[in-house]
Amino acid sequence: MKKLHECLITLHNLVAPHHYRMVLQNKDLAIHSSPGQFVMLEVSTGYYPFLRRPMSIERIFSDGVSILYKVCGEGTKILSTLSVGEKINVQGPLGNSFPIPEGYPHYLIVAGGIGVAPFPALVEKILKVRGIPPEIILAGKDYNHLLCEKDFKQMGCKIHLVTEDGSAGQSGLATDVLETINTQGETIVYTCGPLPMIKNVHKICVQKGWLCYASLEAEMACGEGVCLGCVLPAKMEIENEMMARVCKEGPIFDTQVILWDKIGDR
Amino acid sequence: MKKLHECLITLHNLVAPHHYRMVLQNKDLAIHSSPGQFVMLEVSTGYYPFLRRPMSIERIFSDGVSILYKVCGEGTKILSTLSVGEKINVQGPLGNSFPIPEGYPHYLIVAGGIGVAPFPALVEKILKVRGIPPEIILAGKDYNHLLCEKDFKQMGCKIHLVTEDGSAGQSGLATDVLETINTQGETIVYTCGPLPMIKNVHKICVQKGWLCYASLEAEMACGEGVCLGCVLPAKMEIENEMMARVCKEGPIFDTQVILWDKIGDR
Amino acid sequence: MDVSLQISIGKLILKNPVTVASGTFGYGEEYAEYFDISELGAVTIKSLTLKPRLGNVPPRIVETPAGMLNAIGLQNVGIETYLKYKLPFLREKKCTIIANIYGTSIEEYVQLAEQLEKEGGADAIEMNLSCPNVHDAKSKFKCPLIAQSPEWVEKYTYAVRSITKLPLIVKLSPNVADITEPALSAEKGGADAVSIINTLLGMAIDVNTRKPKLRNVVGGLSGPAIRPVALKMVWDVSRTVKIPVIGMGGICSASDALEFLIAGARMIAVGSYLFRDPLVPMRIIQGLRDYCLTHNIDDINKLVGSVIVE
Amino acid sequence: MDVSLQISIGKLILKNPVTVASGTFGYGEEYAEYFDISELGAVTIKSLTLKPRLGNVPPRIVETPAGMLNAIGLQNVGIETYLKYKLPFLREKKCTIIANIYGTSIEEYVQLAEQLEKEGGADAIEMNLSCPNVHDAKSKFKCPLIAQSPEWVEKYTYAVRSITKLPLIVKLSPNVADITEPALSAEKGGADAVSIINTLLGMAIDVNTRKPKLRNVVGGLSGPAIRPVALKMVWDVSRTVKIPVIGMGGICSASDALEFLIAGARMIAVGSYLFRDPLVPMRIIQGLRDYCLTHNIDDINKLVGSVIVE
Ligand SMILES: Cc1cc2nc3c(=O)[nH]c(=O)nc-3n(C[C@H](O)[C@H](O)[C@H](O)COP(=O)(O)OP(=O)(O)OC[C@H]3O[C@@H](n4cnc5c(N)ncnc54)[C@H](O)[C@@H]3O)c2cc1C
Ligand SMILES: Cc1cc2nc3c(=O)[nH]c(=O)nc-3n(C[C@H](O)[C@H](O)[C@H](O)COP(=O)(O)OP(=O)(O)OC[C@H]3O[C@@H](n4cnc5c(N)ncnc54)[C@H](O)[C@@H]3O)c2cc1C
Ligand SMILES: Cc1cc2nc3c(=O)[nH]c(=O)nc-3n(C[C@H](O)[C@H](O)[C@H](O)COP(=O)(O)O)c2cc1C
Ligand SMILES: Cc1cc2nc3c(=O)[nH]c(=O)nc-3n(C[C@H](O)[C@H](O)[C@H](O)COP(=O)(O)O)c2cc1C
Ligand code: FES
Ligand code: FES
Repeated sequence: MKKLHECLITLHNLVAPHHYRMVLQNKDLAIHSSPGQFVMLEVSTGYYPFLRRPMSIERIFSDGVSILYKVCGEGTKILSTLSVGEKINVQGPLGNSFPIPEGYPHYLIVAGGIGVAPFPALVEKILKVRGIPPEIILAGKDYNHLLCEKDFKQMGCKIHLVTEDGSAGQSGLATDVLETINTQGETIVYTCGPLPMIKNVHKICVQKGWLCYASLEAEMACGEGVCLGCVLPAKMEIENEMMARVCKEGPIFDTQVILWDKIGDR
Repeated sequence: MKKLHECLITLHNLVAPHHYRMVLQNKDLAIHSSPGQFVMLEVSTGYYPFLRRPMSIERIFSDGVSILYKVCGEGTKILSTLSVGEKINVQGPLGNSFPIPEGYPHYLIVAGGIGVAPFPALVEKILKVRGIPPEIILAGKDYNHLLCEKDFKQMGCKIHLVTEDGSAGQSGLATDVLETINTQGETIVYTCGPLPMIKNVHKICVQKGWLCYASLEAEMACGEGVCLGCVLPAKMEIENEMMARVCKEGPIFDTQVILWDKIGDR
Repeated sequence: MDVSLQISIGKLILKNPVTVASGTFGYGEEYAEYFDISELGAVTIKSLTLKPRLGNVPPRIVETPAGMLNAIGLQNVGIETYLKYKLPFLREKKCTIIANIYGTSIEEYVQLAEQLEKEGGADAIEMNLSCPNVHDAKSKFKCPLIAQSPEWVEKYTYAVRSITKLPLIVKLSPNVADITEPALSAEKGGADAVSIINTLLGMAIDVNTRKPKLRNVVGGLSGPAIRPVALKMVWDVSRTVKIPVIGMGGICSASDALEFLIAGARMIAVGSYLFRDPLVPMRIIQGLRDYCLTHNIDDINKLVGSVIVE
Repeated sequence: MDVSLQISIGKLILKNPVTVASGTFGYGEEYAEYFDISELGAVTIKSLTLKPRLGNVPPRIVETPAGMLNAIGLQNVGIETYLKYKLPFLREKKCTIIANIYGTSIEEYVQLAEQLEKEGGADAIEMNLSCPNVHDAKSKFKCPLIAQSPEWVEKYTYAVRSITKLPLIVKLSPNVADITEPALSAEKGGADAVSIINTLLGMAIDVNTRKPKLRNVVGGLSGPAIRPVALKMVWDVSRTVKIPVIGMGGICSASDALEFLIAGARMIAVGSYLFRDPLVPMRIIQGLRDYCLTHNIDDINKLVGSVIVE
């Protein structure tokens, strides 16, 4: 499987202030991608920025994938200046993907801000393989930070909107809503967003006895498991503390394997 | 006088293989520019390339200037990807300009390849202040490397075309033609192009007793005379060898002040 | 014309002068998905220690202008796991293996080298005497590296030299006033080659939190930013010692690799730039061949140290 | 809130902690066309020598990834011309002047400092003990710099300290294993501050001609590429000496400047990035003020060395 692709940019839209959606056309990439995986984008041909930028795969089409990203620094700023018709070098798909085990009547997604990015693909996959539309908690700072609502609606999901300033949906945090949800039968939670949110989602899931998978982030250099830059302390095998590579053992982790106490508040 | 300008790119054309003309709109810059001066272009907003790129001013309009450049490395490659409507940070005008002393019935220009760049502005100026169209030797590797011929024709110049491969005009070097030219009365030669050509033009001028002004190049960091990176050995005051800054004492030099023996064949 | 890219390090003959820098290629498995890694002159593996190491607390990586800082802290599987689970893959692929080792004492280096030789775990050994990331930057900020002491370099090299017949490479640090001194010591100690350079010590601070961007505070700078420094050291060392120099530090292209060979490196390694382009070693091998053809060079060894200084 | 950016170096009080690096600002005339140079905390002038110097044979400059190499070789007008033709301009502009000096012996440094003090040519003196470009790289490639010998640093500093009351700054080289040693020597010798860092030794080769890109073969690397290295050295030195540290090396923005102050620099200098943006010192002064306002800091000195190491 080839993992380096010259992709044609076939769509590039501003979807909210500072947020863009980009469609990367490449059949090979599309065919091998699964929900939860990510790509590493070469945002410049020179040495600035030096490293590629990791981005979750948002949706998987027959001939390409889309990404959803927020401009926050130099790399994403350059990315945002690229035009439809230009090409970009994409490495991927990388990392593992969301497990969708059988026998769970309830799939619950908790997305904070740009953390929504990997979920459209996941919802499509769950619908396809399990036929159950997941329930979604879509949280953000304000109305502008709630992305993909329409897509999820079209897919038939029940959506809880939450904003910190109350400008849309309920006022508060994603976890406020999560705590109030009571499901019947086995439940799986998928989450992605700011680390403090993920930690709290994990805690609530532990209390409720729910399985929780999180898409985690870390500074990455290689995206392929060789540099050992992106690790998090985890306990994946019995009695064995390890440094798990977010790019290889992750980015999707059962939140119970992460040693949260050792991560601190980065 | 302000020397840092955000310029609007109002024209950007491929004029020959790997050669482009770019018009930089900015009134302030235009008003203060003289033929022979140059600008330093910020070709990237990041650190790669790190330094600005020097380019001669090709023509001076009422609200801007044009440059004519050849893509040869990373910086000019990036430059060539900019589009009309984009902005670019331009420092200038920098350096001295071509002297056009009175009392010379003959102005002769010897341009090699992209070395033609500073001459359209010079011809316009000579026509304006002296009313005499200069005679021009336009030399290049082949037909594709002869630039601005039409412009010079429109300005009423007598033109000698010379190509190394004979694909246009006379076959040979600019200096072959220069040697055959006999003028009556005082003559000034202006030249720009590859260093070996300039050296030979200088030699011929010495033989013929002609005054010769060359536009010289050197690796530049600051373009403003502070780094002392762009120097050439020269003897500008009596009995005093000095390192003349191409960006400040130049780029236009009376070729007799340059210590050619000490320059070597870089 | 036939171009020979073959070079040798000690008695080891390599089909071309291109390897990868320790710590940027794991144990070869991952990038084997990108190209046939047996095409490399050699695979240099991540530093091995006697026991597995967890490495430093993250964040371990910061991007910098034209480079990066890392403070991995020698996370590795340890020699046992390497021999059992990583080596078979490399052998199956028919790779020439340079095993990079790190110890906290002479004895550990000796033990690592002995075990590697006994169990066929390496075709050459590279002693990492220059890792900047294994000391606690807070308590002992002088981070003394073995490679900063010519005397120690000789002792360490000699000790390992005495117990192994494997070609022995000593990897030195740029964090010195004059790198020719430890290089000479390595030669005297019996090294077959020196690797020039490991990373430069560096640091970055998040001005909003006022915390260092690396949890370990200090890290090692690599990438094209350091290339001019590495090249100068390669030039210095190759004029000083008689053993081959393996050059590394910011190599991103065949042209960069050629600069190092012309400056005097017999072999080169690609490090951080692999993270941008895993195929770069292949591009370099091809580029070296093309250059030799264009410049009428039938043997790459003729290029080594051919810099023309007026 | 009122923000004070005032700092002091020895008994010299400066209105803000921003200066320019020697050799990147000439004697102030050129960039005075771009901004009011009296707004700088101080103007640091190009190294002065007793006699005028022509400097090295060109090419003297090569661009490198996120940086540049220079081998100017201390071309300068000499102290006489400086005092006669350059100083009046700086005085008229009411600039605070840091005069950087370079000598080939202790006596020359002493003579330069004496004359500067006598003729009012400086408000502070910076001794450049670390210029990498004045030795012939071909003949003596070890290029011994005074700043590489703690003993010499102390001697040189002490000699100049003995004859001048002007605030005395010693500029050190990053081409050492441990920069805290020469820094301590400078302090012992009586320096009022140390400048950290001069350029790193580096090199580049044109692979087509196989000639070094600099005629002098070796040059000094500056620019953002070296920022992490400079920052680490500033952090080391500022925890070691009690005198102020002037930090420089790749500073391009207020955020970069803040990194140095937080790491422990009392003052910072902008060098190579001036070539990209001559207005950057003004942007930095404004940016420091803005940061202090946002972070509720009334005195920039409170920021100095405030890095939080866990
Ligand atoms: C597996 C994975 C998936 C991601 N998916 C998305 C996505 O779908 N949409 C999206 O907007 N962002 C996503 N991110 C975060 C995104 O990679 C960063 O926002 C981006 O790299 C910032 O680059 P920059 O140059 O704009 O910012 P800068 O701050 O200039 O970046 C400087 C350095 O820090 C790194 N960095 C900065 N922020 C992060 C971060 N949050 N995580 C990891 N590294 C970071 C950069 O890669 C770079 O090396 C993902 C990160 C990871 C690890
Ligand atoms: C005063 C002056 C006027 C010039 N006018 C023109 C012009 O009108 N049209 C034009 O096409 N070119 C002109 N040049 C040359 C032009 O500046 C270089 O071709 C250009 O900088 C190359 O940049 P690059 O990044 O594409 O090449 P690279 O080779 O990648 O550049 C690497 C470095 O070398 C420097 N450099 C490379 N070639 C030259 C050169 N010939 N002279 C000086 N520095 C060089 C670059 O500035 C850069 O620092 C002029 C140069 C000077 C000094
Ligand atoms: C992420 C990373 C990990 C590294 N780990 C090691 C290591 O384990 N042992 C070692 O000797 N060098 C290690 N190095 C140093 C490299 O082998 C190499 O010397 C250095 O990075 C310079 O080359 P480059 O600029 O091409 O990366 C590491 C470098 C990086 C970037
Ligand atoms: C072109 C150039 C000339 C320099 N000349 C001198 C000099 O004369 N004296 C000196 O002490 N440092 C000199 N330096 C070093 C700078 O003052 C500074 O220490 C170094 O460049 C690091 O800062 P920067 O990365 O911001 O440029 C020079 C640097 C450059 C780039
Ligand atoms: S990013 Fe290199 S190991 Fe994960
Ligand atoms: S380019 Fe700096 S002095 Fe001319």
